[in-house]
Amino acid sequence: MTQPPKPTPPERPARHGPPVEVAQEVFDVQGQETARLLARVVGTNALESGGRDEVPWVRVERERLPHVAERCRDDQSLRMDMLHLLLAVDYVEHLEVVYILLSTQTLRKAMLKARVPANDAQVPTATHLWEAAHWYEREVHDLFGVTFTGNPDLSPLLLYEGFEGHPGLKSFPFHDHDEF
Amino acid sequence: MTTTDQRQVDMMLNLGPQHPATHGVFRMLLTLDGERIVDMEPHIGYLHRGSEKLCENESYGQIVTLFDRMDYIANLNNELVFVRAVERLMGLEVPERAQFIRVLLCELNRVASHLLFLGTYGLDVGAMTPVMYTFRERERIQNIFESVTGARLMHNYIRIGGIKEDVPSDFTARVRAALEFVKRGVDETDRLLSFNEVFLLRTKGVGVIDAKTAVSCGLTGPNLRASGVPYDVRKDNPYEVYPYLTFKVPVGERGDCWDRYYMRVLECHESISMIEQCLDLLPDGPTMTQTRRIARPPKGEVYVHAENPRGDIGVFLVSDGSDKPYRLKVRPPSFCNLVALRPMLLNSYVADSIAILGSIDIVLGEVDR
Amino acid sequence: MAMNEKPTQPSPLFVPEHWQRPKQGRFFDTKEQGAVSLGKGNRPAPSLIKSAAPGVITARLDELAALARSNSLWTLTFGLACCAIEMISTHMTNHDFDRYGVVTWPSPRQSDVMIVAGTVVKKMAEPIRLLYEQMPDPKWVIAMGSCATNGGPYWRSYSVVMGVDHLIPVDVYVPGCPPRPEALQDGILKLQEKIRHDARNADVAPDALTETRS
Amino acid sequence: MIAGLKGFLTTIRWVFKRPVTANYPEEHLPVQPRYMGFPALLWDTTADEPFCTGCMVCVRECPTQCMSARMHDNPNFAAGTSHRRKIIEHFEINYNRCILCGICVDVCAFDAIEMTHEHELASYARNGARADLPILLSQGRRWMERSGWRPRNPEKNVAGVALAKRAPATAATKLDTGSGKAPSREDDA
Amino acid sequence: MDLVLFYVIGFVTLLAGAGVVSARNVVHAALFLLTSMAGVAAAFVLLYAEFLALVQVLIYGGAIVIVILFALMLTRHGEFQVTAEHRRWPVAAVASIALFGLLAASVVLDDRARGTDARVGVGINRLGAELFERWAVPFEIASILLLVAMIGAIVIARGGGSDEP
Amino acid sequence: MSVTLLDIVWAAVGAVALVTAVSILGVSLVWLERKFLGRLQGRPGPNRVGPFGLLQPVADGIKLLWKEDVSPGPSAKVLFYVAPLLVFVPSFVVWLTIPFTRDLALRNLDTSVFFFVAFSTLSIVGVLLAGWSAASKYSVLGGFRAAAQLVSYEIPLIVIAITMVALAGSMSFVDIVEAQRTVPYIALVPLAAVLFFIAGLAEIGRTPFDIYLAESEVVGGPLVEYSGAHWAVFYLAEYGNTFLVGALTALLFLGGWSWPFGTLPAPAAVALFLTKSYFVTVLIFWVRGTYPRLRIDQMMSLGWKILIPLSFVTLVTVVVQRFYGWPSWTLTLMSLATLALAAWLQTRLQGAPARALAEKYRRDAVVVQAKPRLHREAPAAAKVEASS
Amino acid sequence: MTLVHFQLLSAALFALGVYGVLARRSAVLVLISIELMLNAVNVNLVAWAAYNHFDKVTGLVIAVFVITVAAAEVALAFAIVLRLYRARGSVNVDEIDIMRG
Repeated sequence: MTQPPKPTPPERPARHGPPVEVAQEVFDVQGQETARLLARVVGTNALESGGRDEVPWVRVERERLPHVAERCRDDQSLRMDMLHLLLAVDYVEHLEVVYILLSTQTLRKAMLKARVPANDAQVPTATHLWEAAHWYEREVHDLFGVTFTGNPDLSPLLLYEGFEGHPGLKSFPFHDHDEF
Repeated sequence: MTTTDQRQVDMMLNLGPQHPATHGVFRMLLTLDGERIVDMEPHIGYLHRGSEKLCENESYGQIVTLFDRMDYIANLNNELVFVRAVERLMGLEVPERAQFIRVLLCELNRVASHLLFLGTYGLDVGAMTPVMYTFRERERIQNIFESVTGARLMHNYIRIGGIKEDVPSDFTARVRAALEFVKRGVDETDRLLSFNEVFLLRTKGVGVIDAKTAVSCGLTGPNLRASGVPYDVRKDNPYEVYPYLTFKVPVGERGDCWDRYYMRVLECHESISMIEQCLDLLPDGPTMTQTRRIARPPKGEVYVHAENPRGDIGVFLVSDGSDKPYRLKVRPPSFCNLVALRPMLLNSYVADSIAILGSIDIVLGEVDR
Repeated sequence: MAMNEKPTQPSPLFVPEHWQRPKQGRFFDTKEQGAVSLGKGNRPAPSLIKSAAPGVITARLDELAALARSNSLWTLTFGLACCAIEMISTHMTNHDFDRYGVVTWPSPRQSDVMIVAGTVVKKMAEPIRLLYEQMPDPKWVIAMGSCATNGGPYWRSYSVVMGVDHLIPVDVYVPGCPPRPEALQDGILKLQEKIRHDARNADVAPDALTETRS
Repeated sequence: MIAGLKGFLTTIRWVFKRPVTANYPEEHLPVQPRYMGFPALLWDTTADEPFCTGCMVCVRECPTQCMSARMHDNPNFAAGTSHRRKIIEHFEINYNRCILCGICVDVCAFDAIEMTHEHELASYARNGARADLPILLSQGRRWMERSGWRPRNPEKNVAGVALAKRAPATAATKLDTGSGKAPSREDDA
Repeated sequence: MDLVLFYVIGFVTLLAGAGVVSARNVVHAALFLLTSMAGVAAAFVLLYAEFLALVQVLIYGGAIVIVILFALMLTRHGEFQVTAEHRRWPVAAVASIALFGLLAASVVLDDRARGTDARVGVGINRLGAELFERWAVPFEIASILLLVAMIGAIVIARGGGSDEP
Repeated sequence: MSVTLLDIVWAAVGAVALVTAVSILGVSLVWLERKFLGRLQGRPGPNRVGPFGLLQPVADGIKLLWKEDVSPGPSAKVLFYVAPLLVFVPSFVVWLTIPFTRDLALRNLDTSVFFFVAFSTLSIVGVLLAGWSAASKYSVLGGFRAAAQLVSYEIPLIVIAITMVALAGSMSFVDIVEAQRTVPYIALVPLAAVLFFIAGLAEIGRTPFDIYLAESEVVGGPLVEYSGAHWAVFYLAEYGNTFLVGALTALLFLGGWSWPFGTLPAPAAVALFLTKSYFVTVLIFWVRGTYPRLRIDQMMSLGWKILIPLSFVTLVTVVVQRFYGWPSWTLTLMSLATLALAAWLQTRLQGAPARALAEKYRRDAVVVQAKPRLHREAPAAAKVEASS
Repeated sequence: MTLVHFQLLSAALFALGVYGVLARRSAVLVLISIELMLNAVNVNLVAWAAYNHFDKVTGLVIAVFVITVAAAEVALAFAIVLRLYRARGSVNVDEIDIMRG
């Protein structure tokens, strides 16, 4: 129960914690069905796929990302009419751009992922598909420096003009000053 | 000489970041033609606190406090969605009593949030009394929160694997007593505002958004339902103990400000009924699973979403197996709702901009995070 | 409530001497202490009345003015984040700020007090300073909550100002996250006390001397 | 128009009711028993020393890092009146930073820290609400007195009980002297 | 005393009038006009025409000046704030001084104007009766004129899109 | 009859007395409003400054006088400082002819109603200039709104005043009040009273017509840049005007200082008159505590499409009734009928559809039926292995 | 104080109006100056009426008509000015030369 006092870990504590478990990826019934449909829609564009619970994911080439998303939107069995979330994850050597799509009609969810090399962070825009994409893309551009080619206005959304760096990145220096 | 609607007399009007009606620090740049809005440019980020980045540097237990402060009107709902994400990643099964208490408190929080909306929306359209009444009833809900969680706003109550501690013994009686008052408060607002002729003038047919645009903008929650899309996470993807509750999901059809307002009035009633059901069903038992004190979810990623008072909140969590998340991304409902502001706003009056913004019910803490 | 009633019996529990330190500088119960160390605060701008009347009268008048000012603190309608909700609560029925004469005005020109309720981020810093400058003298600032005081839970964030006193002078700090409405009311009472105190001791303060001489 | 008249009736009704407002400095709206005000350190009356051993777990777990602590060897342990080897020497909480989350209470294994009801601590200086050890202890003492606080884990943490488990005879006498001691002066009321 | 009042009033009126024609800021000019009108209204009071004075205040103060201000403000102040040079002001000055001289001479030389200082006021009843009996037709015409003017003003001001007037 | 120096001195004294009296009345209204609004909202209102918070407006006033007076940089300074005067002076000049009792008035003009009409329009110039000169977008917007609003609502106000003049057959307030000795005009022409009250609300910019001052839209409108003493002048003028509307309504419709049971001694008469005026102002505050705010275009259309036609209808009915010498209850009947018609139309066209819609939403909500709760059943559905 | 005083006042006001009409460039100012001239006429009319040289009422009635006309004129004129401004972006009378074709 008592934690022996130990110094605050200076770096990511993963390596001196217990051995890292890896979560099992299991689908529920809906997820399996969605995965099947998604696989059919994405077709040969899929590089890799997986998922858990009700949300399957598919990794595609970044250039194909909007295209695949459009097919998901227009497909009659999926009808992913809402861009639920657009985000980026920084795995230091590459970034990953994730679309989470949702259908308000078939109530299915799916993720589309694309790897983006950190030194050439460019993805085609999806603003022509969903209006919501515009702000998401601006935000990701703010925080991760991913350029969405074709987005009409990538000016800073959350950050102010003149902010240097992309704070979402792991490489961004973390503010670490102590008041005491 | 009512020459207020002139052509070609454009003017830029800067609303905010400090403006009494922007619900915090939202800023919009309106291009006016007389009193008519011809263009609008929203500016956010005046409350960008970097929560998501902070989350990567705090342990899972501490992150709950950050989620409290994200949507600072619906704190418990926020806590719940994050905690559920972690629990799902860890594969934890939460005791039923804890689930019921969670849902009960979340619904109470939904009522509190909607009460705040009803009041401040009245304030936005110029009625100064409803806000006083709704806050009075809201205070009762906050008292209950305080007696359960120990805090009025920032509860830090829902923990990974359960809840912090069981509810006090007089909880059921207190909630029932408070609900009576809350019902009265909602009815009072209903009487005072809903069908007031001036209020109808101000909100009917204002800020209309059709279902297609709404979905494309990512509008969720009561705002989307007001446009006629019956999408509700509690119904479509039920979590916790929502499958065991009977409730109605009110759906509008016009998608104007009044519909959005009235959806919330109706949802208040629904939430109250859900709370009563929860009280009836509340089982005995433990409120916490036996877990390690420091949560270390296995490596993997998970997306969990839930119905917040403001819409569909989602948490995308990437864990690398340590006690801190590798990446945490929130789908903030207010952020997406705000995208829909522009289509609603164009070609309306300046005064409408306030009514429309109010009807979307944004919380800047969540928009900017 | 339990917080405010004084125990009639001396407590059976006590802290022995060696756990205690000298009583000065305690921050609880400032009224008991007599000498309150108040911050420097804002000096009122030279007003019309002040320039017309000699110093002795203005000293008395200043106290009158301070009395009036402290009872008519109009706040700027201005909420930043979470604390704003509790600030609104304080204005609402159950706590009713209006009892102290505290009402909100939307325009900085008509307000005396700025309650910084919430996290100040760097993007907001400039507007806040502008607002503060737009307020006419004399003006006061209350930093409400830990975010406004020193960054609070966001103290490590890249975008948060570590306390609003990096931007504008703050008179009263109200701790809490968010402070209960009672705590904010306490803050207002402390501010009133400070205003009166400043006026009473106007001749003590160094800059007040030069002002009356001129 | 009918709706408007209804509204008039709704508002006028309240004129004839008593306001729900509390007149703050004189009255205080009820604070619930579980309310989490600012944390304070508790006092083990059986050993005349704080519960806190300065293990730093709260300091590390605090999201805002508003605390600092230092421990030293406990003289009472040497004297045999306490089971705590180490005891807190210096403890400071910056209440201005505290976000009242209660994590410190959760993580504390010694029942040493508790959220009191104290919350009206407005001050004139940025660090005006810094509480050092004496203040925290007197706060905690006041809290124990008012709330009738009971330790959650007395066998482990209360010196009297813990010692009694080890050597029942000596601890019993200690208990008596500890609780029977008269206060030296009234303060912190 | 009356005479003193008259001089005060006259002085104010004329000063304000001079302000009207010489003000650089057009909004100032409108304000001067308001002052001048108030002076004229006061002169009406001196002439025992209270009703007319009130009409003067109502129409000029309440309507005309507001319309002027409204128009000024709507037509973008940047354009208006400073209307710099007075066009051919020497000519205008000479012309107006000559006109004033002519009028003054004719007035002063006119015997009829010099006699008594007894003024007679007209009661409002009398005025009303006169207006609605003897002057009924012109009155109606005036009201029609007003109506037409109002409609015309609305039509002109609203106008179509970009067509030239 | 010639003006003497003494006259001027007396006029000055009278003016000072009047300004003082009206200021005190206005300041009392500040307290009354805050207190009454507080009670409407279930809170006590100011209660810590003096007994019952009575000294609250005094404290506010002293504070405002001592406050720094900011003039914004780019504004036209002269206009900026003239504007408060232009608002303040007309609102007090109007009081010249308001009789407190039969004999207690600064000037009992024969044309006092017309005097009020003439001078009440002047303050628009001040508001417009205030909005203009501050050179803030909000204030410009507010100034335009104010001018449009005040100009349009002048018309129904004047028409109703003319109606009352026609009813009483005199333009003097004293005569109008004397004519209501037995039956106050509100009983004869309730519609006119309602219209006058509404138009009066708009004239003084009170909820639901506080569009040009709207806090949540134009943050105080024309006054946004004013501070300190200048702002206090506006504030005072606003409350003076509020009381003016109360007093005028009392004079025109509630019988002023008269009551049906004979003549009152002068102090009692003044008290009665003030009571009636306060009653009307409390009504104004009550409206403020109940109603939301209209939008500018809706307010204009309310003014032009409803109030002005209705006020002309009232005028015509009154004139017809007077001309043909019908008994006065016919007037009441006509007036009430018009009022009822308007109310019915409003409910029919606006309230009823909204209620029907609300009922529909309530009825047609999607029902989610509860699953029976099995013991120890996991909420999540059965799981299968991911097939990737 | 005789009629002469008022007539002189009227004459002076009129002359000022004439100066304004001749000298100012802005159409608005020209209109304002015309208002001045109309007022001068009114003063004259009322004065004549008061000093009993006309039929007592006629002067007043005509003054009322003058004010009416002035109001109508202002409304129309400013409508035109607004139109002009929107069409040409200027209200200087010198620049309004569209009639020249």
